[in-house]
Amino acid sequence: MRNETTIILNNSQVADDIFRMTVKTKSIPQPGQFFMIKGLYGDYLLPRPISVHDYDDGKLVFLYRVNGHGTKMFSEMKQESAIQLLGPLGNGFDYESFQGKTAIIGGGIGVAPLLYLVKKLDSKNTDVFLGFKDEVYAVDDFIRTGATVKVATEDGRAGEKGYVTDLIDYSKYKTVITCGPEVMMKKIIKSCIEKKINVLASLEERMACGVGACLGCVTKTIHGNKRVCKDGPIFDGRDLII
Amino acid sequence: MRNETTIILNNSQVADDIFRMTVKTKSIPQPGQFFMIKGLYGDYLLPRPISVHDYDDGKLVFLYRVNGHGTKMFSEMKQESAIQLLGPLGNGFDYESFQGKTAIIGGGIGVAPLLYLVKKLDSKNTDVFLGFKDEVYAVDDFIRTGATVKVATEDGRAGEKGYVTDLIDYSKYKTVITCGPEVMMKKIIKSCIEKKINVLASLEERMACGVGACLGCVTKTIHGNKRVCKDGPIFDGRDLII
Amino acid sequence: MANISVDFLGINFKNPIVAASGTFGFGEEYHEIYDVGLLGGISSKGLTLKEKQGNEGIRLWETPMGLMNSIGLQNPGVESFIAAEIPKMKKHKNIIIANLGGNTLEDYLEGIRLLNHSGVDIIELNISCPNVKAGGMAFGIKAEVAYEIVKKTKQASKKPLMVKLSPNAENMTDMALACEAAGADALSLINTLNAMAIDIYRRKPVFNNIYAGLSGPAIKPIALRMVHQAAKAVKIPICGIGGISSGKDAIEFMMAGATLVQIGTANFVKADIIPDIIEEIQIFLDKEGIRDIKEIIGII
Amino acid sequence: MANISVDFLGINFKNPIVAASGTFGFGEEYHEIYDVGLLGGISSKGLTLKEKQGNEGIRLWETPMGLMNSIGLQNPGVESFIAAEIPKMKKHKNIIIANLGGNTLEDYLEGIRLLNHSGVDIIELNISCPNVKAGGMAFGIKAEVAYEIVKKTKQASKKPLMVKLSPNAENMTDMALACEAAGADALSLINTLNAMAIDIYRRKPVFNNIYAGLSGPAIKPIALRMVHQAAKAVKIPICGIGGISSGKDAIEFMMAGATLVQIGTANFVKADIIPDIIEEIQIFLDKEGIRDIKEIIGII
Ligand SMILES: Cc1cc2nc3c(=O)[nH]c(=O)nc-3n(C[C@H](O)[C@H](O)[C@H](O)COP(=O)(O)OP(=O)(O)OC[C@H]3O[C@@H](n4cnc5c(N)ncnc54)[C@H](O)[C@@H]3O)c2cc1C
Ligand SMILES: Cc1cc2nc3c(=O)[nH]c(=O)nc-3n(C[C@H](O)[C@H](O)[C@H](O)COP(=O)(O)OP(=O)(O)OC[C@H]3O[C@@H](n4cnc5c(N)ncnc54)[C@H](O)[C@@H]3O)c2cc1C
Ligand SMILES: Cc1cc2nc3c(=O)[nH]c(=O)nc-3n(C[C@H](O)[C@H](O)[C@H](O)COP(=O)(O)O)c2cc1C
Ligand SMILES: Cc1cc2nc3c(=O)[nH]c(=O)nc-3n(C[C@H](O)[C@H](O)[C@H](O)COP(=O)(O)O)c2cc1C
Ligand code: FES
Ligand code: FES
Repeated sequence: MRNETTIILNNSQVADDIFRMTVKTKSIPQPGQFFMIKGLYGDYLLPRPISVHDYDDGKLVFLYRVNGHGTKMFSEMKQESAIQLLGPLGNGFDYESFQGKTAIIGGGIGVAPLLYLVKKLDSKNTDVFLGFKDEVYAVDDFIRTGATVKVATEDGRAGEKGYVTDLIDYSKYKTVITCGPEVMMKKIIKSCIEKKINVLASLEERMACGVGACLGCVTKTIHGNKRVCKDGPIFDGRDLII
Repeated sequence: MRNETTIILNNSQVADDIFRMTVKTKSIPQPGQFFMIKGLYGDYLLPRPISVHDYDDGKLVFLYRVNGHGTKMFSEMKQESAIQLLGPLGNGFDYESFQGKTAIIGGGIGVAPLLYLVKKLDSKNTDVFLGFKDEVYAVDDFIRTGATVKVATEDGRAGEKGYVTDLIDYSKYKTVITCGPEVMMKKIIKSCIEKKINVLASLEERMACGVGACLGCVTKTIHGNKRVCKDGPIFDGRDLII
Repeated sequence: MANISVDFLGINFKNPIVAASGTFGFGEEYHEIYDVGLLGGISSKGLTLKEKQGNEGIRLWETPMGLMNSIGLQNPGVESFIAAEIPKMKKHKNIIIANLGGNTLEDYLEGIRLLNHSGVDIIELNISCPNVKAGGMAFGIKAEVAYEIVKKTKQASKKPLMVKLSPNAENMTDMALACEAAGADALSLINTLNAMAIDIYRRKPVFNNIYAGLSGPAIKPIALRMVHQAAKAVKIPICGIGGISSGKDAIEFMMAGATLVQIGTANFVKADIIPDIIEEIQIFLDKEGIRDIKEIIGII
Repeated sequence: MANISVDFLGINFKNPIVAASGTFGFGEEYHEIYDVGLLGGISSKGLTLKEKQGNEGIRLWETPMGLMNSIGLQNPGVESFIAAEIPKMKKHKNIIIANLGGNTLEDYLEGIRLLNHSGVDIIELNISCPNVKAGGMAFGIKAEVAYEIVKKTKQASKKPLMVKLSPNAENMTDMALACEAAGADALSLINTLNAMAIDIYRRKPVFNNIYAGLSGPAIKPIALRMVHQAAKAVKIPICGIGGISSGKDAIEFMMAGATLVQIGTANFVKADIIPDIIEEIQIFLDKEGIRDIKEIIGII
């Protein structure tokens, strides 16, 4: 883990409010980990947590949605601008221990942390389900991994019309991985627990330190408060109190 | 006077710590006036006062020195970035009333407000004296106005070696205009008052509103406190208490 | 479109936005940028009985998202205000609030007597000024001291009296209660927070008076807490002040209990921010389906 | 090179930089980023006698150049701190400060008795906690209340006792004097300022406890003023805290009278800011020709 000041190689819009930023890094991240990032001259105080979307040979890719002021600032940053990266942070996916067929379910910007994971998995054993409200993004990248990819959009403009959760036949999977809106993740975790399938979820909480020191980002689990930044962001669904 | 959000056409370094920025504007400024300027996303609160260095057909030029954090931010701004301009502000030079031969004396970044003034004056009646510590800048632009230009540098790397004030034969002038470091301006004002020559100086003070409302930028004059932003920045040297 | 006019002390404000004392002069300068008639009201530059030249030395200092000032109440005096400024202010058809300071009870009382016969709508009593009799500690620190000055000024005042509280007060709840008990018709808060800056190269305080007043977005969360405390404590209406820089900020203060809000330092950040703020409030209410801004006042 | 070590309560700090309580855990996490042995000292996460799970709901909220927090003292309890954390902290060879909170006098005393037999160097008494007996008003608001708790804890303590003052105190000068009179060996200040945020869409306070503590650069000018007030009032040494984010900020606090300074929120802004700050202090002193940092302490 390090705090480095590095440079933006590329930062471009890929859909309404969705951007893709490539930065140089000396760090070697694992799927499911994240970085706390901040432009060198932004008028906001705290770095923002953003997941590893992709990584290859010193090039780290973020996929982010313009949410509030900080991510708006990110979207204004130009190529060659300096950026501060703290990371890689968090536990990441212990993907080498995944057994049997795996379903990867992403909703909206929740697809961000899943691409690099899918790249590390055996594509024959991996089905990817991506849900969006209207516009889709990153789908091509998932397809290029060789995994089976299914898409749903709420307004039906791409893939199936409806919720991504409706596409899944849980009985086919030994492991389910999810990241997306809280309601979606809760629904998936409940289904998996009922069906006794392993389920891992990537959580979000407001963060300050990102390293486990401030106790600002805790989530309740059956083992007490856990820090999303340090003990997570990946949690076993059965441990969560939802 | 207006507050407009406009765009940077060019922003480039012209010497160590000295930058030249061209912006689009709808305002039509007078020589000696200034604008309060601020990048749209800078991490500082108040706009900074910067003089009109040059103006032509909707294009406004600033010449600025990186001093502290705000001007450092200015220097980081890229072409096409949005910038907020409040102005034109201040009284400016009443140059149409200047009589006889005029000496224009600038020191360091104090040369900034003088170029557009010199452009408006009769070049045959105008002598320009520019003093720098070491590196010189903007000199070519002054020469191009057709006025007589004399340069002094403290380390002698261009023009005469020494202080610009040593180059001036006050007896030749009816009016003297000065902008530069306080010590320089004080010396010039004293000389002019002694010799009964009209002298105008462009002052600097910390500003908040820039429009005369907050009373933060006052300077003492024989007529009581005067606001540098509204009653100035150009003052008759005889009114100042120095 | 949602109604954004409010009633404050029986006076109709076309919107809840007032320019804060000391940041807007008497309105003339900003009128060169936009029609200041758009505002609900204007609180005048802080007035004293006699003209004041204000403080020497540096008067302004920027801090992280804040501004320190030590103007020292430079102003033309109450009489000159009445003669020269009120007539100009009257043209803009907004509510005129006279912000009045002083260092002795006598100064305050004399100022009020003059203002009683003027065209101002409300007197805003600034009790953050140092009390010369009490060794220079401001009137607005101890509730007992504030009670006395408010009681006597209220008796003298023919205009509605709004007392402007200092965040340096020992206890905001007690202070608000004391001012209400003393007869204040309304409260406005907060004034600037006592703060300090040091020039480490000169090894001297930046300001001649050592301490100066902090304002701007930096203090907003503190101001909001204090407005909420005061609003919970008293029944008289409240004008919220402190770092408000957007329509959302203004809504926060109103939800916390303010009927009006004042905009100070934000005017410097963007000279025409007040029209933006009024528009943002309107948009927020319309989007949220709130028909009348009065519905949200004090809902928290 | 200028000497930057300082003596504080007879203990040698290799430099005046201490990590602020609650922002640095027990140092382990930051040690993954840089050698925390570089610091002068570390103030532990706020401890309570028994383990605490802390507050529910949102715990962090960003404000303009500030941070609001409502962690609620989540911590493993004093005993677990002594058994599990001190041995790890000892490895880094910096001074260990145990930050101790509590809601009753008994809690404080019991915590101190346990710490007396531990390897901590200094106890930092956090009196910003709500006093359950006094209806929840913090111990650190009224000087008389603080006097009582400091007097009794000092009697119980075998370790040097540094009292951490709340900026919400009614009067900083009186508070500092009361703590000194009660026997405090040193003071640290400031803790976070009471503040509020509202979620205008949900029409609810952001924090379950309504108010939360404000820290970060936004509060620096206020903290500096309070440190200066306290330093002028008392003879015991002072540890300055509040928004310090650079070597220059640290120098300002030392000139205002602090012997040590603590870095809190700035650690979040740049995880390895403390080594930068130490370097900046060194550079400043060398450039200004100051041979020993002690020469500038309290020069203003
Ligand atoms: C581990 C982790 C990984 C993430 N990965 C991604 C990603 O790959 N792509 C992406 O678009 N987003 C991701 N997010 C969410 C992203 O961090 C927030 O959208 C972002 O912090 C919002 O900042 P803002 O300034 O735009 O919003 P504002 O609302 O202005 O932010 C104010 C404060 O709240 C915090 N905050 C607001 N929303 C969230 C949120 N949803 N989660 C955490 N903090 C929040 C901010 O960090 C900031 O401190 C991730 C969050 C976490 C915790
Ligand atoms: C009427 C006027 C015209 C000016 N024209 C020019 C110009 O054309 N080119 C140029 O390079 N500079 C000019 N200056 C000076 C310029 O405004 C300052 O260098 C600049 O404000 C410094 O800001 P900063 O953030 O870099 O410095 P910081 O020291 O970080 O600024 C902190 C605060 O102090 C104020 N401040 C600091 N130094 C000065 C100063 N010398 N004058 C006024 N305020 C100051 C800043 O505005 C800011 O509010 C002018 C000043 C005035 C008053
Ligand atoms: C430059 C300046 C001058 C001020 N002068 C006065 C004054 O004369 N009287 C007064 O009551 N308040 C005065 N104030 C305080 C403001 O009216 C307001 O209470 C304070 O700045 C907080 O609001 P803000 O953060 O929106 O600026 C002044 C503030 C500033 C910044
Ligand atoms: C997340 C967080 C947790 C904190 N926890 C404690 C604590 O447990 N005990 C304490 O005395 N102070 C605590 N503080 C206050 C800090 O130690 C410090 O006094 C305050 O934040 C001001 O300094 P800063 O502006 O440098 O952060 C906490 C502050 C933050 C931001
Ligand atoms: S963000 Fe500080 S503990 Fe997680
Ligand atoms: S800057 Fe406000 S009066 Fe000049």
